[in-house]
Amino acid sequence: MMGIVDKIKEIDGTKVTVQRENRIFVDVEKERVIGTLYSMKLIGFSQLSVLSVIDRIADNQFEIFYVLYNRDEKVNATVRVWIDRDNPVIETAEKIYPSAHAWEREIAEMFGVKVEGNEEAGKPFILENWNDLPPMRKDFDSIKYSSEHFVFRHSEDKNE
Amino acid sequence: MEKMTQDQVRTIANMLRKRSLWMIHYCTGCGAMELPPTMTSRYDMSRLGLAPFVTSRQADILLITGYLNVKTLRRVITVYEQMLDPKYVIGFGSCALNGGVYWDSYAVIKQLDRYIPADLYIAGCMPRPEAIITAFQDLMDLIDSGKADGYKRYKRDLAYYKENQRKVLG
Amino acid sequence: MNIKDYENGSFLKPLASVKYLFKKPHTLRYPKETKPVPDRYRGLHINDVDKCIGCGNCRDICPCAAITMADPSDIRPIEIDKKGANPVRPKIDYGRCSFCALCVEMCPTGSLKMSKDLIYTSPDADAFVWIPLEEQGREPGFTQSDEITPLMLEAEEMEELEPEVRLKSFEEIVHGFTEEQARKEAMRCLGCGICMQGCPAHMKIPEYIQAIFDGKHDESTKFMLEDNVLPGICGRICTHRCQDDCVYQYRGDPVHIMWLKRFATDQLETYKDVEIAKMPSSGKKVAIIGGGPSGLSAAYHLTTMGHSVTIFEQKQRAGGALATGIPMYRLPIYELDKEIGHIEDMGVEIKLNTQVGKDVQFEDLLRDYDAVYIGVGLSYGRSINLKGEEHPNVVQAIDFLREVKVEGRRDITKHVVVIGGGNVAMDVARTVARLQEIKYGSKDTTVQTASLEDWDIMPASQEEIDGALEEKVIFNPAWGPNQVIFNEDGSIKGLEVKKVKHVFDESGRFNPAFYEDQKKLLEGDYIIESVGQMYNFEFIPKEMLDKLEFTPRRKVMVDEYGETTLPGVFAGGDLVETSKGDAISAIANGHRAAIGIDRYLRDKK
Amino acid sequence: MSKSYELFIGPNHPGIPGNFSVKIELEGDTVVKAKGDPGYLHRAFEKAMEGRYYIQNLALIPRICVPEPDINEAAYAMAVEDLMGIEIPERAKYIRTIVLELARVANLTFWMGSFAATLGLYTLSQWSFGDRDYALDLFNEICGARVYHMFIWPGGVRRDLPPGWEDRVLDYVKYIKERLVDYDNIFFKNVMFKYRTKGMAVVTKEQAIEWGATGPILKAAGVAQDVRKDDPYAAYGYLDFEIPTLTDGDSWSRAMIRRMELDLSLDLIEQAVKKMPKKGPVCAKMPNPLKGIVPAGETYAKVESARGEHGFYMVSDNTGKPYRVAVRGASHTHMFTIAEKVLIGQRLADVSHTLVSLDICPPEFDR
Amino acid sequence: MVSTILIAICVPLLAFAIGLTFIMFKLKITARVQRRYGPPIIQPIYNLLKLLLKEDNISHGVIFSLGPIIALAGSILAVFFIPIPGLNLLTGSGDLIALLYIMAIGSLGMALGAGNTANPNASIGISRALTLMFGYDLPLVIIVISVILQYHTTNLADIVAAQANGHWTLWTLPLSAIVGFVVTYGALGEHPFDIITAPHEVATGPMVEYGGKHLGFLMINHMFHIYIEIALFVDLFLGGASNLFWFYIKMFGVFFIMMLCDEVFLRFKIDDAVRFFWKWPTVVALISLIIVLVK
Repeated sequence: MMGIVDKIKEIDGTKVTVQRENRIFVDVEKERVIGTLYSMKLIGFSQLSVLSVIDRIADNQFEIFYVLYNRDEKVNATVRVWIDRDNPVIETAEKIYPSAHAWEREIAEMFGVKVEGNEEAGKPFILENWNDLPPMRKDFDSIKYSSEHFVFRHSEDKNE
Repeated sequence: MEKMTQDQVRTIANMLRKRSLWMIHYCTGCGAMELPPTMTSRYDMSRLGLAPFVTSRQADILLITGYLNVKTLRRVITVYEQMLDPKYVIGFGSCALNGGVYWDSYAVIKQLDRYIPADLYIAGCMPRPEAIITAFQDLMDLIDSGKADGYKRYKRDLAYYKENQRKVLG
Repeated sequence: MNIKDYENGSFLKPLASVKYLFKKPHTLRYPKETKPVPDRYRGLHINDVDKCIGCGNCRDICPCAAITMADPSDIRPIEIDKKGANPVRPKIDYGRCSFCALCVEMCPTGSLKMSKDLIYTSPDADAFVWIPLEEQGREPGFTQSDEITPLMLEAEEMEELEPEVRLKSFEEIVHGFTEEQARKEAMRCLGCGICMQGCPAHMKIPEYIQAIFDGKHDESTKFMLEDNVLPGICGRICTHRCQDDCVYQYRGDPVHIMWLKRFATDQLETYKDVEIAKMPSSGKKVAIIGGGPSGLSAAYHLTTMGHSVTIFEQKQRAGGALATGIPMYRLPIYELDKEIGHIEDMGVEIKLNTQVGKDVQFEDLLRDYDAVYIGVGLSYGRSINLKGEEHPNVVQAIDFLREVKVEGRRDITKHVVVIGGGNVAMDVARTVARLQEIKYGSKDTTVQTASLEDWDIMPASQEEIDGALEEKVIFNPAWGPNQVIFNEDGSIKGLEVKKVKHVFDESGRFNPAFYEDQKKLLEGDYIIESVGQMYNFEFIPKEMLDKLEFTPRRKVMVDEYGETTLPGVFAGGDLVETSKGDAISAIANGHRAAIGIDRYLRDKK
Repeated sequence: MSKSYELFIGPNHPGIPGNFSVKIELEGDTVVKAKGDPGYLHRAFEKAMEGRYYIQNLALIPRICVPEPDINEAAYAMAVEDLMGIEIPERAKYIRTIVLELARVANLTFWMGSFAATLGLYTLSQWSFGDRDYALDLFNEICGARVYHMFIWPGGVRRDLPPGWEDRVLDYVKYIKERLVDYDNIFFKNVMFKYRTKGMAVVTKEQAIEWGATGPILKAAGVAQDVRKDDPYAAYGYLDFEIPTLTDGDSWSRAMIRRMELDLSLDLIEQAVKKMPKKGPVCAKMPNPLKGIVPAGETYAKVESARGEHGFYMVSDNTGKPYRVAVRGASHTHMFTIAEKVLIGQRLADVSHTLVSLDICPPEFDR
Repeated sequence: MVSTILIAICVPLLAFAIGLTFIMFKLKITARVQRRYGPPIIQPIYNLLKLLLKEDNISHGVIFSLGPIIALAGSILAVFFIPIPGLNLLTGSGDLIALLYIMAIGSLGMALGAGNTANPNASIGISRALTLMFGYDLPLVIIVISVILQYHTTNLADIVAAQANGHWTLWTLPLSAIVGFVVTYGALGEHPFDIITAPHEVATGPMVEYGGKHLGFLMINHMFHIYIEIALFVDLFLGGASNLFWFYIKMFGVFFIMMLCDEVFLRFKIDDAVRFFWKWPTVVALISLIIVLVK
C-alpha cells in the first residue's frame, strides 16, 4: 500500500493522509483537482465510487470529495477539495470518470454546485419543480419546509 | 319500486365487485416489497379474486404502498383519475397516514387523504402479507356494505382535493 | 456448478416443471392457515402502564417522532402521584411508527414491549393513534434483553479511601470523579428529568449533567446555582433523593448525580466567573436569622432578585449544621468557605457572632427591615429523658460533633455507645471511630450504636451504614435505650437496652413498643445521644410567639411561599421541613421563601 | 420508419424494477436514446440522517435499498465503528456474515423472479418469490421483522441468535439447493432463456472498467472484483471462497454470475455456521445513544451488495449526530452511466430485461 | 326457422361457455404449476360481470368504442362457420376459406380501436399483433391448403366427415398437424407468443387504454377466440366429434397441452416469433404439402 501512497505524493500539490489500511485521503487545491484526478486514474484509480459534497457551513466552504478505488492495490483514496460556498464552481470530471456525470448532476441539484463542462448539471434530476434552496445545504431546514408545505396529522399534540 | 331494483342492482354489483378486485401494479413506495410474496405462491392473494393488473384503466384498487414522494404524487393522481369508477385506494403502512419515518422529509407528503381519498389504511411499516390479506378482506366487507365510497367523495369534494394537490405540486 | 451444463439450452428440461401440477401447493392459505409468529416479533406496542414511569425516553429515542406523552386517565386510570414518575404514558402514532423497537430497548423500566400482533386496519385515519396498554390483550413479542442494551446500566466506580486508611485522619473519604469518569458517568444520563421531582430543590439535573458531559463546568455550575446555592456541599453530603428516583434503578445502577455535581464544582476554584443574572437593586432590606443552609439559600436568591440582605449568625462561622455538624471527612471546611465566600461576593452581608434576642432584638429587625426570614434550624439536641443522662459523659450528638469539628476536640474514651440510627448517629459513630483510631490505634476500642429501628427501616442512608460497618462500628438494631448503668465509682458502665417490638403502630405513627423482658447491656463509658434536635424560639417575644402557629407535628406553619402567620415573617429550613430534614430540603425551602419574600416585597409597594 | 418517438417506461409500468422511469426514444422498435428519470422514491435520507442520532438512523438505513436492506445496516455500522475505533466481537462478525449472505440469497431469488418475469416466465417468479419468503421468515425469527430487519447495528448485532436458528438456516440452504435444480430446469437451462439473453446488452471488460461498473456486471465481464475478497469485512476474511467470473459480459453472463453467486452464498452460509464460535458476546459495549458522540472524522465503509459495491461515506463532527452521510449505491453508476449507454440499440422488448439484468434498484440512487 | 334462430343463439352461447370453462381451467392449471391454489373456479365470471358493471367508461372516440364490438362481432360470426356436432349453421362449400378471413376480423377490430388511442404502447401492441398474424398466417395457409388438397373439399363439415372412424388428419398428415398445433398455439397468444400483450414490454399492448365494459367485451372476445382456434384445430386434425362431449374432451386435451407449454416458456421477441413461424413451421408445412401433392 505504501507504494501507491508514494505515487500519489508525487502528484503535484497533493497532501496525503493515510487513515488506516486501504484508506487514503488526498487534499488538493481547487485548481488542481482535475489534474489530480487524471493522474490518479493513470496510477490505477480507475473506479469512482462516490462523488458528493459536504457543506462546511461554519467555514463557508463546500468540501467536494471523490472516493476512488484502485483495483490492483485494493486501496480507496478520497480526493478532497474545498471550494467557496458563495461561488461554488467546480470543473467536471466526467471526461475522466464517466460515472461522475450523474453524481455531478446530483450535487448540482442537491447543493447548487455549478459544474462547468457538464451540460446536464443543473437540469432537474431527482427533484421536480423545486423552487427553494438546494435541499442538502445545511441552511435548508427540512422540518420547516415540511410544516409549511404539508400538514401533519394530530399536529396539535406534537411539539414539532 | 324502481328504487328497490336500483338498490338490488347495487347490492349485486357490490357483491361481484368485491369478488374481483384488480390492483394496479404500481410500486409507489417500499411497502410494495411485501406485495410480491402476497401475490405469489406463498400467500397467493388470487385466492381472494385479486390480481395484479398493468394499466390504470383496468384496475380497481390503487395501493399506495407507503410513502408518497411529491414527484410520485403527481403520477398517482393521474393514475387515480384514469381509473374507472368504482375504484378504491388502500394506504399502506405508517407513511400514508402521517409521514411515517420520513415525517421530517421535504420530499414526502404526510397525509394521503388530503390528495386522494383513501378507503382503508393498514398499520405497519411495512405491513406483512397477512396484514395485507386482512386488509383486502376488510376492503371487501367495506365494498359489500357500500362504505368504500372514496371515489364518490373525490367527485364530491373535488375542489378540496384539487386545492391540496395544487398546494404541493404547484 | 459447471457452467458448461448451462451453455446449451434445453427444450425438454423446462417441461419437467409440469410435475408441480400434481403436487400440493405450498401456499399458506391465510387466514384459514396461519404460521407462528416468532417470539421476537416487532408488532404493535404493549405498555404496562403501572410499571411505566412516564419518563419519556421512548419519545426521545423515537426516530419518527411517533411517541407523545399523554394522560391516560380517561382510558385507564393510573396512580397519579407515584414516586419518581410522571403522570403521563406514551401515546403512539402508528402513522409515524417504523417498528424499530428502539423505544423498547431504551425503556428503563421494561414496561414497554412490542407485541406479536401487526394486523390492524381501519378506514379511519384517526384510528391509528392510541395509548398502548396491556389490557388490549396483545401477546408480547420483542422485549428488551439484559445482555444487549443501548443503555449503560453500570455506573462508574467511585474511588474511596480504604477503611484502614481513612480511619487514621479526617481526610475526605471520597476522591471525586476524574475528568474521564465524570464524562462517562454524565454520558449515562438519559436526560429524562424524572430525578428533578425527587430533588426537593428541583434542580435542573439533566441540564447540568449535559453541561458536564460537554465539559462546560461553569455552565453546569450556573444551572446548579439557579436552584441550589451550595452545589459543592450538596455534591458531598446530599441525601441525593434524585438518585433514588433515577430511572436506571430498575435495570441497573442509578447515575451518580451527586458526585457529578461535586465534580463540576470542584473544577472551579471560585464561582466568580459563573455568569449569574442579578436584578437591579430594589432598595428593600431583608433580615435573615440564622446562617444555615436555608438562610444562605434565601439570602442568595434574594440578593439575585435585587434586595439587600443581612444574615445574623449566632456562631463564629456561617453554615449552620454544615459548619458545625457534618464531620470533616464528609465535608471539608474549605468547601464551605468557597461557597459561603461566593454568597458574600454576591453582596450578602453576614453578621457573625450576633445572636438575635441578645445582640439584636427581633422587634428591631421587624422594624428596620422590610421582611424577616427565620432559618435558625434545629440547633439544640433533643433529649429522650434517659435515666442517668445528666452524667457529664452522656452528651448530645450535635454538641459532640461541633466540638470535634469546630473546636478541634480529639479526646475520646475507649468504649462509646451512640444512641440513634439516623445519619447524624452515623456521623457520630464514624467520628468516634476516627478519634479512637487516632488516639488508641483502634486497640481494644469499641463504638456501637443502638437504634430503635431494625435494618430495614433504619433512617440512615445505606452508604453511611456501609461506611460505618467498614469502619467496624457495631450495630444494635431494634434495641431501644432503657437506662444508663453506672459502676460503683460513678463512671458509666454501659447502656441498658431492650428489644423493640415495633417502632410504628398500625396506623403508621411513631409509637415504639418494647419486649420488657429482653434486655442487654451495651458496655461503654461514654454515651452520645443522637435521637434528634429541636429549635429554640426564645428570641421571639412572647406576644408574637403566641401568634405564631405550628403544625400538629410541632413545625412552624407556613404557606406555600414560606410565610408564617406573622406578616412579613418567613421561615424555612428544618423549622418547617417535615421530611428528612436534610440540607437540600433546607436549601429548597430557603429558595422558596426567597421567592415568597420577593413577592411579598413587590406586593407591599 | 425514420420518425422517432418517445416512450416512457415507468414509473407505472411492470417492466421497470420499482418506481422509476426511463425515457426512451424509439425508431421503429429500436432504442436510439435512453434517459433515466429518477426521483420517484426520493425521501431525502441523507438530509434526514443529519438530523437524527446515530442510533436513530437505524430506522432509516434499511429503507435505502428495499430488496436487500442488510447491506445498508452493515455498511452504516461499519462506518460508525470505524469512526469510533470499535472492534466487534468475533461471534457478531459471523452472525453478520450469515445474515448478509442470507439477505443476498433472498435478494438473488427475488432478482431471479423479476428477471424471469421480464422475459415472460411467470412460473419462476411465483416459485422464487415464494421460496424467498422462507428466508424472510428466518429473518423474522432473529429480529422480528420480515423486511426491515434493523438487526445489525453499530457495535455488533442486536440480539444473539435464537436457539436452533443455525439449524433452520442450514435446512433452508438445503431446501434452496433442491429448488435450484428446478430453477435450472425451467429457466437457466431453458433454450428460450439462452435465446433471449445470449449476446444481449453486452458490457465488455474495457467498458465495464471505464464506466465504473461493480458487482455482477464487472464479474460477468471478467474482472474478479468483490469487496468481500478485496477488503474483507465481517467474517469474510476467515472464509474460503472464490469469486466467480465469466467473460462475455452479456445479459446471459450476468444472469449466470448471479446464479453462481447464489451457490457461493449458500456455501458461505454453510461455512460460516460451521466456523462460528458457539458462544460469546455479540455486541460491543456502546455509549448511551442519546449522548454518545462519535469522534470527528471521515470514513468510507463499503460492502458487497448483490448489485456491487455499496458504501457509506460518513463525516462526523464530534457530536451525537452524523454531519454528513453519503450513500453510494451500486445502481447509481449502473443506471446513469451503463444502462443509458447499453440500452441504445436494444429492441423495445429487451429494455425491461436489460434493466433488470443490470439490477437497477431505484431507491439506491433516489435515496 | 325457429330452430335456426334457436341455433343462432345457442351456438355463440355454447362457444362462449366452452371458452369460459377453458379460462377457468387455465387459471387453475397455471396456479398449480406455480405451486399455489389460484382463484376460485368461477373467478372469470366475477371478473367479467364486474367489468360490465363498471360505472363509467372512458372513450377515445367512436372508433375506439367500436373496436371491441367489431372484434366481438367478427368472432361470433366465425363461430357459425365451425361445425359443432349436431349444430351446423353456416357450413357450406368454401367455408374454411371464409373462416380464415373472418378470423382476422377480431385482430383488425382491436387494431382499429386501439389505433385510436394516443398511447404508443397500444400502437406498438397493434403492430405486433398484425406482424404476428403475418407470421403464423403463412404456415397456417399452407397447412390449410394441404388439408384441402387431402380431402378435396373446402367444406369443414365434409372435412370432419372424411375423418370419421379414426382416420384423423393427425394420423394421415402428422406433419401438418404438428404445424397446425404450433400455429394454433401462436394464434392463442400464449407463451412464448404472448408478444402482443406482454405486460413487461408494452403494458398489455392494445388493451392498454381499455377498461370497464370495453375490456369486458375484449374478454368475451378472447373466450370466443380460444374456442374458434381450438375448435378449428380439432375439426381439421382430430376429426371433429360425433357429439358435444367428445368434442369438448378433444378440445380440452389440446388446450391442456398448450397450457402446460405456456407455463414453462419465455416470451419470444416479435421478429424472432415471425422468423420462427417462417422457418420451421413453414418448412414442415411445405414438406407436408409436398407429401400431399405427391400422394
